[in-house]
Amino acid sequence: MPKLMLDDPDGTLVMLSDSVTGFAGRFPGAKAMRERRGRGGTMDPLIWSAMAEAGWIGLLLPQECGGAGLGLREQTVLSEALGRALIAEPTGAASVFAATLVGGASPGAERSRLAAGMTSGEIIAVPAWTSGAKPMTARSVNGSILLSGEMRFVDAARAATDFLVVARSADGVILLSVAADAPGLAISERAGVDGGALATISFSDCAVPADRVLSRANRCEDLLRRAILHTRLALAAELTGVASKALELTIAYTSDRVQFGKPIASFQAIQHRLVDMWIEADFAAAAVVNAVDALQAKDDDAAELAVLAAKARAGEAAFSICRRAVHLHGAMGYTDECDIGLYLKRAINLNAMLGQPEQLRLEFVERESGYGRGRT
Amino acid sequence: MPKLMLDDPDGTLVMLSDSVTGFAGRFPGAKAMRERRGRGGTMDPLIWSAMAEAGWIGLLLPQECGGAGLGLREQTVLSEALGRALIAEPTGAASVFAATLVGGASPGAERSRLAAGMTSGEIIAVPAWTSGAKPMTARSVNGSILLSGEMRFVDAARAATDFLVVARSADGVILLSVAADAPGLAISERAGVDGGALATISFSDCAVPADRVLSRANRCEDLLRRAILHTRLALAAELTGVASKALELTIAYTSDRVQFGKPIASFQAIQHRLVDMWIEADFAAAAVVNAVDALQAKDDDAAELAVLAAKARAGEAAFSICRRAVHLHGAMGYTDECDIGLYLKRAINLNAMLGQPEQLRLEFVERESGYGRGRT
Amino acid sequence: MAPDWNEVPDEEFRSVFRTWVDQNCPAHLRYMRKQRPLFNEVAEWYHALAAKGWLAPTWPRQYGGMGLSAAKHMIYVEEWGRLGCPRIPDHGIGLVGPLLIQYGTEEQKAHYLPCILSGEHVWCQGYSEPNAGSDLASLRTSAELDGDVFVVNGQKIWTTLAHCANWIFVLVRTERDAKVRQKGITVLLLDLTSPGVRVRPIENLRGETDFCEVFFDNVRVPLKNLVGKIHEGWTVAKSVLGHERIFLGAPTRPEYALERLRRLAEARGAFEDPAFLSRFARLRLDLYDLGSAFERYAKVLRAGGELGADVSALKIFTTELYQRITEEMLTVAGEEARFADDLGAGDVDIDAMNLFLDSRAPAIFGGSNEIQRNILAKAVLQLPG
Amino acid sequence: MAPDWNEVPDEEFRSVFRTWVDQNCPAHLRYMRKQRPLFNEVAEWYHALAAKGWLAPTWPRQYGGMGLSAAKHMIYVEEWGRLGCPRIPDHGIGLVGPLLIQYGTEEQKAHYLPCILSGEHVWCQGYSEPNAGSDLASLRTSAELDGDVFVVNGQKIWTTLAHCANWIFVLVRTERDAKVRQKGITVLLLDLTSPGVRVRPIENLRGETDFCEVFFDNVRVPLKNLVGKIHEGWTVAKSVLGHERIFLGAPTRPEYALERLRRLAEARGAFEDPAFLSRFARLRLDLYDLGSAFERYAKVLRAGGELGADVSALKIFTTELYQRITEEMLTVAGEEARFADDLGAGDVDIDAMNLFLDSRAPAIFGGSNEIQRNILAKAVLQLPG
Repeated sequence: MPKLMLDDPDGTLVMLSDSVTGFAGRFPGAKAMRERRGRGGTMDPLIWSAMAEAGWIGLLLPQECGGAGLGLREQTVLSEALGRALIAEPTGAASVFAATLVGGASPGAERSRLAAGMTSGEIIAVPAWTSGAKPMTARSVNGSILLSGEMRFVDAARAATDFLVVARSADGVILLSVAADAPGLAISERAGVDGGALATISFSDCAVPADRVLSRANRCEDLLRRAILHTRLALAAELTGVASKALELTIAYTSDRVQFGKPIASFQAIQHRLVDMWIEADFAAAAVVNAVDALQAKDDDAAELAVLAAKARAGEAAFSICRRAVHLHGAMGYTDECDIGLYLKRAINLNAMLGQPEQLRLEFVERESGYGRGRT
Repeated sequence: MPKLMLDDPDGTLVMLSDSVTGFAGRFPGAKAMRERRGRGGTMDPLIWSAMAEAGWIGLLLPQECGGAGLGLREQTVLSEALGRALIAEPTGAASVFAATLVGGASPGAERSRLAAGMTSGEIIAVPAWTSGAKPMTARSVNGSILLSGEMRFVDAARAATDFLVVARSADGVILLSVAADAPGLAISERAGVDGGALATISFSDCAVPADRVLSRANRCEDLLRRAILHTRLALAAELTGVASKALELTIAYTSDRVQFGKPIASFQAIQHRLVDMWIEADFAAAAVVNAVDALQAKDDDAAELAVLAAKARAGEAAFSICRRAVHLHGAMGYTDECDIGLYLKRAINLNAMLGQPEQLRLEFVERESGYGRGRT
Repeated sequence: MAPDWNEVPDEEFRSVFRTWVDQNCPAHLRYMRKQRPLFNEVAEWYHALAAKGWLAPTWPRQYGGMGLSAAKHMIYVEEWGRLGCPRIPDHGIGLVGPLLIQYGTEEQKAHYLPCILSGEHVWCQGYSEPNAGSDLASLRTSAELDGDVFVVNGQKIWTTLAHCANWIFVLVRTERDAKVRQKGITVLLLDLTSPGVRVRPIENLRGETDFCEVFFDNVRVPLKNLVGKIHEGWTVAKSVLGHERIFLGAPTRPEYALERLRRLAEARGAFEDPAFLSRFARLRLDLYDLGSAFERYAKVLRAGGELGADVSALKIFTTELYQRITEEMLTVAGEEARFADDLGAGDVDIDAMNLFLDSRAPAIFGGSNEIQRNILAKAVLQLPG
Repeated sequence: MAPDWNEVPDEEFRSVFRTWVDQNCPAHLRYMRKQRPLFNEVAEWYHALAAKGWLAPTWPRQYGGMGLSAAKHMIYVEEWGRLGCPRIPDHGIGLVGPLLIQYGTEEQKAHYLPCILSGEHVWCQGYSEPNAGSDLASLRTSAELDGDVFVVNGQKIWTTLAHCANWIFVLVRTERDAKVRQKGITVLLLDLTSPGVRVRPIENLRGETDFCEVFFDNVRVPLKNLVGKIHEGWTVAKSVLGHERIFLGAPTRPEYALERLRRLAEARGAFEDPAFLSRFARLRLDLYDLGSAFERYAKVLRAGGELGADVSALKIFTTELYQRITEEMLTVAGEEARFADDLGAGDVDIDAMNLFLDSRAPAIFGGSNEIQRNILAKAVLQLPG
């Protein structure tokens, strides 16, 4: 089956991937997804702290602030394995995105507090950076910062201990952390397709101590850009895992399921469809590896393109493979009891996060050749 | 196989369709296409006059000017049959388009001359109405009309005796006929994909007697609109014929061709592809019938929509069925000796004439709901 | 007896029917989100139709039906859909009724038909089994004759709305070693309140329970509940579907979904994007042409003809179009495609995810699209082997 | 003997190779419209390569080749493509050479290899027959041993460039009733100037003649022209393709076609249309990702590994992408898609129709994409049946 073919001279990557398999034995992904849905979308704190214990949260935090000092290769392999195992925790937002923001923040007490808490699992820091109807503004009053505005698409808001908030201040864009129980902060949640919940957070003169600022002005935008880059890569890897595993389950099911005296996977029309699904998954894996290579080659422009391509390819592959996987599971596939539907729902969520394929492709050609530039 | 399901109470339509089959026995379509290509694209006058003799040219001319008094139902059945038989003559341009223009022209000597000549086959009247680089203008000088400008995509220009030219004059748009050997008229041809030729015609102070004017001002634009409507319908029918016959040939070939001890049409992946091709051809036929019905219901808006849909559907179906047909003929399909490639080339030509599917679909939704209106 | 509607001109019938339905179908039941409401949820509409004598469009008039021709029935279904009336649990009306009318004894007809019209009996259909999906003839639920009682053992699955039914019309195997697998199958009418019956609802991808598993553990069914002849139920089971097959391919679902897509796209300003417009135009034309194709088959019925196997083309096209439209809704939704619940679009809510998930089903049920393609390959294209 | 290029760092080799090729490949042969030029049309480039010792990249150095590793060979092919060099009739270099080097006698090697390098022998490959396309083992061209001479009768088809070749490397059946169809097949080297040989060129959809039929009527072939063992040619025939299989899936053709599409679209202002841009972006990303996938297989070769059956994925993807790109060209062409000849686009001519028609071929030849999918289903996905 399609695999991420990354160089792994000392076997670290295989170990990492195997550790996820072991973890999934204790915390089966599909079961956890159904239970989370039953709780109205709230994360299971036990699972997250076990993930922290395994060293998976904040993997990208630099060693200097207590991180594992591991890089994007490791995160990619981890995310792919989590996708395969359907461990549908908010790894993209609360680990990859958050760690990139915190890791790139100005050194200081707040950064250290967050980094230490994230790796230990005591702090769940969730980025809130997509503006809603009311744009986020920050103004300084009496040494505090008053936040007002609205942020959308915030993952795991109920479990968060801190939000990493991007706001516009008189001095430009700032990044700061806000305690989840800060007064003037209201969370309103809606059900996510994969059983999680997505919140809109309203800030209304929410007061934050000034020492909570993590980064200021121009650095902020660059930090955000990098966080998006890393998260898109991680999502692409996770989607690749979802796609490969959905395909595997489908091959197993159709090889097992007998109709008209033969396994349905022995019918040529089904075989060719499975082959097409496999090619898509294979290409997704290759695109992810290409993105990892490009990021390591330190050519920013090339890396941006490669990540856009990987997220677009993996998202499209996962969504389309999972759709066909559900269909090939026949009536079983249409039931909630069968895990394959959960893969589809997970794929939809991750695919729609940080840009659907069409949007990413347009961004790619604009960035590469300027086509479409200046359109609204 | 997909058929046009039109009411045929007195059997006229079947007779018409059968007469084409008989004709194709005397003038096999594929042979004629290859010969025409060998002649650099020039029509075979024998074939055209035999078609006129059969009563097929100018079918849409009203009885009052010597036409058969037959209608769009008959033209549709005829065009479908010509498509099936690959009788790749310029029926759309030199019969349907021309007859609608001439039939709708102001009664008079010139209209009668053209109508009589078209039905007898002595006159080949070819519309020239798509402006090239230089727009067509007409000005009156000494009782003559002087034409200047350039017209593109003119079918069968070498064989034409008269061109039906649309030009802008001081009094608005006029339609007039121009003798093909008029001084000041130059024909430059390029090879067409299906072995025909397409001309650009340059007029440079080309003098035409004033009595050659067929229609003036507002009536002209309406006439042109109707000619396009009728021709699109006829092309849709012809494309449906091309598609159905290409599918039939492919079913025959794959049922006959043995690989790995079985006819390749017995492999399920091939079967399902043939079924998808059949569905497309079936839908094309239904769309054409719907357009005929709509035109007969005399609701102009509904008829325009139905014809747009029919040409888009039939063009897409023919192009895509013929592509797959070539592929399913294997290496044979890639040779010029095998007729299937001629169907593909014919489909490309007819599909690209008077609007490709994408353009027609956009026109449909704009006309139906106003979407996209005002875009360039 | 009811009037002979077939004597009434089409447009008059359409108008009479539409007016009455529009006045009598309760507003809160129109355009329901649920594709398959339970009996209780739509009971008032069911009883209203029954009282008017319009519950059973295709049954002969002497049994309390409307006796509609195929052409008139098309109008009935079209207006029903146009007015957004809910689907009612219709296995009694659509399957068991016609079955008994064709194969039932006089006693069976006299007993069961009125109970269907009154809503006393709510029927479900026990065909599929865990290992007999598209391959129906391989079913294993058995019935052994013990005196004048069949003893039924086994399991059915994908039994639509069994959890709100009290009777099941069930295919059982009465001969284990029949040489032809289609032989030795029998049709029984089985009271779901009998001892030994257990019904387990199955939740679907949308979180609803359209269908169930039904288990039979030594369930005793009187011999008089046999329909047709013993061992020859295959013919009975297969014969039930007549011209109704055309409705599997009706454009209803994609039509509804495209309208929702249009509303969503308008609210999101997507029509300003020519790339979306181009994709929308393709879907719109697919729907339009599906209408033309549907009309071609409807014409055959109106002319009194029979439908051939080619009608499968409609089923394939309509179900796959439905899927493509709902997939486009998720694209238009952008990041909002991450939500499970409905999306606001001006003054309406668009159930994009609900429709997307619902669109997975029709391509599977009623004979998967692969089976339909197999049928077309053999029966229409007459391909070898 | 030639230098051992494998000792040279990749980038240095790339640079040396590129510089020399750029200086020595005649300008009028670059970016030829013809995919398969005849020997005469490219003879000067063939001889220049031979003189430099760079004609046979993969042959061992002792036979006059460059002895390139798979990794170095990839560079050779990449630069060749990047500089727009024409394809040369390469059956001698790519097939017959490696075959003789592996299975030939010393005498055969000494005689034939130099004749390939000098261009004296131009080879073609006689595999396919009218009833043995993808199903090669069912071939029927026969050879009967008459003393020390084989007498060959039968017919080959799709023999690329046979009309400009003077030798053919041919698969024949030497045992008629072999139980396993792959048995009883033999490989012969056959002089096309022998009496009884007739070559008939076949015109293709583009009006060119890439391939021919070759007829054998009692053609006498000396026993010494046998390659490997008699009756065991199947192994020989199958073994020839090594890592070169990766080039069937190289992005070269779609890359070229996309560049042409870009030029055409720019000249026509199509990039102003977001609907086109959306379709273009998909094609661009498909090509980009094909590059990533190609690299994944190239890495295996560079690391000294062997390619598995999974490399078929590249062949499928690249050939179908090539088709989709050229179809888009016809859409952009609008009404100009009716022309057979090239389309003006600023200062260049775009051969849209030529490319569209050419793109029909690769999905058929070299094992049709259906066969490739069958292979993947069995060998990679290990599906049953």
